Amino acid sequence: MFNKLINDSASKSPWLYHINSGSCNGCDIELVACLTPRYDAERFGFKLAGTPRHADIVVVSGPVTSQSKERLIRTLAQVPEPKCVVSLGSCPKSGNVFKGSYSVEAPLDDYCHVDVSVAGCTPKPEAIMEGLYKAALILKEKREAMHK
Amino acid sequence: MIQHFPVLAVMLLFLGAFCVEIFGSNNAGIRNTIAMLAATIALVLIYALIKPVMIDGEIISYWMGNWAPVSGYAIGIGYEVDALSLFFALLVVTTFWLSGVYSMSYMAKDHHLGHYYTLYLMLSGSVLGLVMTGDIFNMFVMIEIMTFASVALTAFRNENEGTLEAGFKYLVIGSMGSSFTLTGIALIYGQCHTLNMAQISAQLCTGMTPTTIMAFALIVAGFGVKSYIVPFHTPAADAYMVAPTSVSMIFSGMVNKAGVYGMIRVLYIIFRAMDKSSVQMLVVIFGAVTMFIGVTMALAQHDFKRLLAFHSISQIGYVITAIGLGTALGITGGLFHAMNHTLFKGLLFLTAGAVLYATGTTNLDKLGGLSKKMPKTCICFLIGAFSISGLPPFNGFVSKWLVYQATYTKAVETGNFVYAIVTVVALIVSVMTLASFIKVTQAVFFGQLPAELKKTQEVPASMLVPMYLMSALCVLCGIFYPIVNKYLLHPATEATLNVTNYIDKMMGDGYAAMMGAQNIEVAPVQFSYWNPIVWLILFVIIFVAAFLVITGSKSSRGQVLNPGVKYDPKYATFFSGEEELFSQVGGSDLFWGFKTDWKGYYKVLEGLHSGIVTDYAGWTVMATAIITVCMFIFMR
Amino acid sequence: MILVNYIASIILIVLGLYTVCTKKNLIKVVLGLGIVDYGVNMLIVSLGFNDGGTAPIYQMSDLLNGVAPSFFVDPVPQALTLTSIVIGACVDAMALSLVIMIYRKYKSINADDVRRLHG
Amino acid sequence: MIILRSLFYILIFPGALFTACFGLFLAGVDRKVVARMQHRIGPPLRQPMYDFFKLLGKETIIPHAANKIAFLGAPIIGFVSLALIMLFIPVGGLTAFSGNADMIVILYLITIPGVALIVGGSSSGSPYAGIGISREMVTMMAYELPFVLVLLAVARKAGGSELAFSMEQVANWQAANGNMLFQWSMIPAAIAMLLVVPAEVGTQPFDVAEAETEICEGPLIEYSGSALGMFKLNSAMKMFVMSGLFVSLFLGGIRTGFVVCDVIVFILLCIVVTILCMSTIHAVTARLKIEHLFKFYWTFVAGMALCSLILVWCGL
Amino acid sequence: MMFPFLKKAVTNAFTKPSTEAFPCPEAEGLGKYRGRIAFDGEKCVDCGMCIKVCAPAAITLDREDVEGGQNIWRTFDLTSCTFCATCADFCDEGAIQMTTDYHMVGTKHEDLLVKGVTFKKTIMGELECDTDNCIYCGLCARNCPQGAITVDRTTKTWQIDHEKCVKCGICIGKCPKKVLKFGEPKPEGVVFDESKCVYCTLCAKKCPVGAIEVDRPNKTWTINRETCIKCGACVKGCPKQALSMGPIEE
Repeated sequence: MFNKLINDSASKSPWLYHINSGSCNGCDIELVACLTPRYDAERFGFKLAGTPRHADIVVVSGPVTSQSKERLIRTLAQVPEPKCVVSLGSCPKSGNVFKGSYSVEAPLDDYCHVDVSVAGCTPKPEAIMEGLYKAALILKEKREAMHK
Repeated sequence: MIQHFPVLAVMLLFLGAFCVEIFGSNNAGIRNTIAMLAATIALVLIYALIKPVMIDGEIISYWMGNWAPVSGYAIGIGYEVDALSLFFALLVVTTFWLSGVYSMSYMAKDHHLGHYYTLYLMLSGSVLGLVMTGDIFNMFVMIEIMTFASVALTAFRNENEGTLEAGFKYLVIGSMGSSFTLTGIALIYGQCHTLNMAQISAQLCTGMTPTTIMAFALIVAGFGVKSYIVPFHTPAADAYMVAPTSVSMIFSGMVNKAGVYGMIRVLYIIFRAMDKSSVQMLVVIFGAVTMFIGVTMALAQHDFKRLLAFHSISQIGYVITAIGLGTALGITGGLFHAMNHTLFKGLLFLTAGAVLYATGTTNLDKLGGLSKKMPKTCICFLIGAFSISGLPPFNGFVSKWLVYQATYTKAVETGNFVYAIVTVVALIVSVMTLASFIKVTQAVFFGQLPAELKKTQEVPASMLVPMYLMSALCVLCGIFYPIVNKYLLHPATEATLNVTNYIDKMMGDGYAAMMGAQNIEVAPVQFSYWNPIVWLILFVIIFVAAFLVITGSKSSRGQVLNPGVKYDPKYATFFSGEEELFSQVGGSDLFWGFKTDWKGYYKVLEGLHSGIVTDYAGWTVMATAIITVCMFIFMR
Repeated sequence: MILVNYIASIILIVLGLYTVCTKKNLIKVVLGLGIVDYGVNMLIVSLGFNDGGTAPIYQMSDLLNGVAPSFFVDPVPQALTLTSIVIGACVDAMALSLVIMIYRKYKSINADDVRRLHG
Repeated sequence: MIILRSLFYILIFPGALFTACFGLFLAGVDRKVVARMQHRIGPPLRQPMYDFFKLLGKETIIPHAANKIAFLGAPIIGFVSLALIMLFIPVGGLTAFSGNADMIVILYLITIPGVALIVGGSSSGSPYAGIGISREMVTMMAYELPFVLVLLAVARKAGGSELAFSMEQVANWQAANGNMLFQWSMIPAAIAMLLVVPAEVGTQPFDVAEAETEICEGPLIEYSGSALGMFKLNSAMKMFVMSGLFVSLFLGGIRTGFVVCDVIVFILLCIVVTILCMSTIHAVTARLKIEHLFKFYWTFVAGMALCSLILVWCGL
Repeated sequence: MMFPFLKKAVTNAFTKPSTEAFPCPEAEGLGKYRGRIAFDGEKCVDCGMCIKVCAPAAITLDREDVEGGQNIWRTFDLTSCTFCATCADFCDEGAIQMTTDYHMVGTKHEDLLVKGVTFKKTIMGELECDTDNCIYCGLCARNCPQGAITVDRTTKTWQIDHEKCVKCGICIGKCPKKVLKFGEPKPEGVVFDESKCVYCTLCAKKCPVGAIEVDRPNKTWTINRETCIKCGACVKGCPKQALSMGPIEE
């Protein structure tokens, strides 16, 4: 009924779900730093959600260790459409310094389509905000595509 | 011709019991037909009485062997069916008919069914007789038969765990109660030289001598034991749990109602003690204590039926509190709650029986996720659970609504703060009832299905039919309350308060005036109740509005895969990414916060329920002593 | 004189209640119940006593020649006692059969052991 | 005509639509004020509306372990009962449906959204939800005692000799002799009610049931899409309903000439109450543990309510 | 006090929030923030040190033979880089710089790659002339931009000034008889000047690959040509300028 409104609001209230697949917590702290008063991601409606069911944007940090790979795939499957995946920092995209180790199955792209990747070994909160904002816009396109 | 119906019904049931014992002990066909025939005819006879008694307001009085009273003295045994008796008779008849239908398939697997149906018909006949008799000793004999039948039925499945023990305790406490009643009756007879209730109440108008006060206290204690108020409630909790479910449904629907009927008859009509505020206070305190202890014990239970048993005790507490108030609104609320309790508690026991029949256990920690396997039972259970916790569209809400109004109006009129406390306790108990039924819902019906219960099927139709009937009644009584009030509750309340009419009908006109009996003047029940029909339209309209909002958004809906297949992770339950494993949260690990805060209270309470027969007997004697002492102080 | 009956029945009732409440042996509990019952029966019977009254039976001769019946003892309590005795007997029978089966199942008739349903 | 008027009442003015929109607005105000108190800009006021419509647009996944009817029916039942409560609360002197003793009806209607959340959560078949509903039920038990005491105190104060439990009587009494809040004997009850409101709505310090960090949103764990949208709408409407109840119970005395002004005054008071009791406490406290919450409500808050009941009972 | 932050919260409510409005102004005070890598192809001498020291192996090479030399594409994969700036430290030519640009957000992988090309001429020997076929026409002398060639038709002499010649290869193109060509590239390497050296072993220490051994007591200096990567670190490090890069014999 209110399709135009629904499509618009898809980009205006993106809820994040953060998966830590073996990260050194550098990126995790930076992500949470975005919600602090200084950077305040909540201005754009970003909110950390507790379960993948409530999530729109899944933020993955860490070099996809073999332990967390299976759980990562299952959790990503449980997120309802339309969804975006944002890789935080260099680890998810390439495994960073841990590349080639026995327990790292790094590039996240093998397991899901990464919409936005934010580079930086601990990217700055502004960069994360920029990445999330871009992901929110992608969400809107996905919602319109899904709606047609 | 209408005169003979009450006795005919009772005699028919006893005759049925006798025939079942002779013809049906080995042939199932004959046995079932006789039992159901007797039950149905009794039902029809009692329902036929509604027109004359309830609508025309006439009281049926019937003298056994036509021994009418000679020169003002009642000689024979008289049956007197006024609106109050008929109200309870209807409850009794409906309950045992439904239990009969239910037990057709529920008891099929048991053996010795010949004895079962004999006892079942004896129990029904005795309670029906108790409710309709006008003679006090006849009432005592009916109580005895009721106690025997219930003890035998409790211990029916004697190979199960704990049945013999429950039966023995029930017998000990029950027969102590009956002995008190018998002593009371003896003292009454010593004073009034008659056994007819109407004549006794007429003679007692002049004043209460010490013997009559002692008799009054003992009879009240005796009926207290029969209606399982707190100090006497322990055998009930055990008996309901171990008895076959169709029997525990009769217990909670009929047997404790008989106790309540006895209390009303004694308090209001025979001794007319309810105009004294101190007696009212005593009864209300007993009711409130029963309410509170019943529900707190229920919260700590691990067994489905034992939880329901403690809830019956707490709901009877509601009824006793409402009746103890002495106001017309209180009696209406109490009677309506008794009726509703029979309906939703019967329904809940039937669902418990269905769960027992399908899975073989009622242990809350071993069950879970049955709503997928037994959807119909789950719906009936939810209706029962919501009506017992008093959620608006159902009948529990209306009667609790009346009870709160009654207690708080009483508190304001008499300015007595205790009634305000009782209102608060009643409301808190209602929330705790809701809590314990949420616990059962999560532990038995929702939550996850354990592996060994994979093969459970829905129960056969003949068990479902009574459930549907009762849930329909639950909903209808809630919504069409004004009709129920006009035809059932109003006449019953009038009958309770209008003692002179009761005496005149029985002993011939003018008798009451001659003896100087007068009624308790009570303000008529005045309240307006929001029109349920509007309520219904409200509900439907908004339901449609909400539905539009949901479907309007054209959201695609994930399907539910059949549970057999390896689940696509998208539809698997979220276990923080783990593979789905069985971890049922239910039964004893709910309400953790509440239990830790009340640890001290629960340690004491569970200590008191020690399970030793002599302790229970001790309490019975102690409580009777308390009642007697209070009566002597109050009735002076 | 009648007072003695009442006192005796009260004593019997209290004695019975005492045994039920304190004795741990289930058979003694059943006996206690019996004693309470006998106490009550005695009370009922002694209630109907009229001093100097005879058995409530009409002589055929009195009826024929219209002699006024002699002073009767009140018959109603006697009827009540009959029923009460029968009931007392049934209670004892059932209680003892239950105790026997409890012994067979629990292997003991001490009240402290027969307490699986508690809490 | 009556049907049309009651239809208007049900669907538009104090009923579903008004409560929903104003509830979302109130939730927006709450989030904005909390943000400002944490020294950050905070989301725009219409953020909850965006959340709601976004959730309508998302896919609704029904887990295989869930019982479909209860899973989807629960949010609607919650929505329906919340819409009904508003009909009994006098919005600026105008009550859609009033009858005798409708305070108890309100008391029970307020438990239905809680029960709907619980049934929804337990029907989703997740263990997190199991823990969530256990906490939700304990919270309900916790705030019920003070809530009942406050209602009884107000009813007694407004009732005078003959007692009617109705909101209309409270409204008339307040119209006659000033706000209930300004009676000194009712101040402890007002404070108790102010503490009950956040517990019932489930805002920060008392949202033990939906703790997104510990048990991942408790009962709402398996919900997504439009069903979750309905639940979020329910919690927003609960905010409006509870603050509306507080205003009508304690601040009903301010009465101007016409209805429109009364409604606006009512709305402003609701906003003030929300900011006062929900946002400030949310901004300065952390989440409680469940047994602390229960102990807090049954000792401190219930004590306050009880002492005002006793004061009223002695006729003060 | 029950709510310690109450006063602070209420005062916050009325003061201006401390959030920077998005698109926030460039974060200032970044100072030594290690953001996006800036790679200057020209400065790079393709010594390969950066690749060797890069922990996450974020730097990749691909060589592309181009006429007259080799194009070396060096790509820095920002999504694999830890921004530790070790490569920048090791790059003596300063070809790799870490800027303070933190806007490293990309939807496609290409957005986050930093590429740079260094053209490397093939090192050719000196210009030689095949005197017996040369007809001494003087075309090469006239076209040489640096004027390094002098031709005398009369005395049939052809000289070249090696310092001036930049090996641009123009004269080869002009010569009608195609007699001019570059000679064999003389291998370049570190030239050791016996006189200046004081055997302080500094060069040995500086050499990243450890190609130089210096024996102080018996004053010997040896270099291992294979391992030497001609990075010039020893030349720079030698206090006495005893070492220089230049053609070496062998």
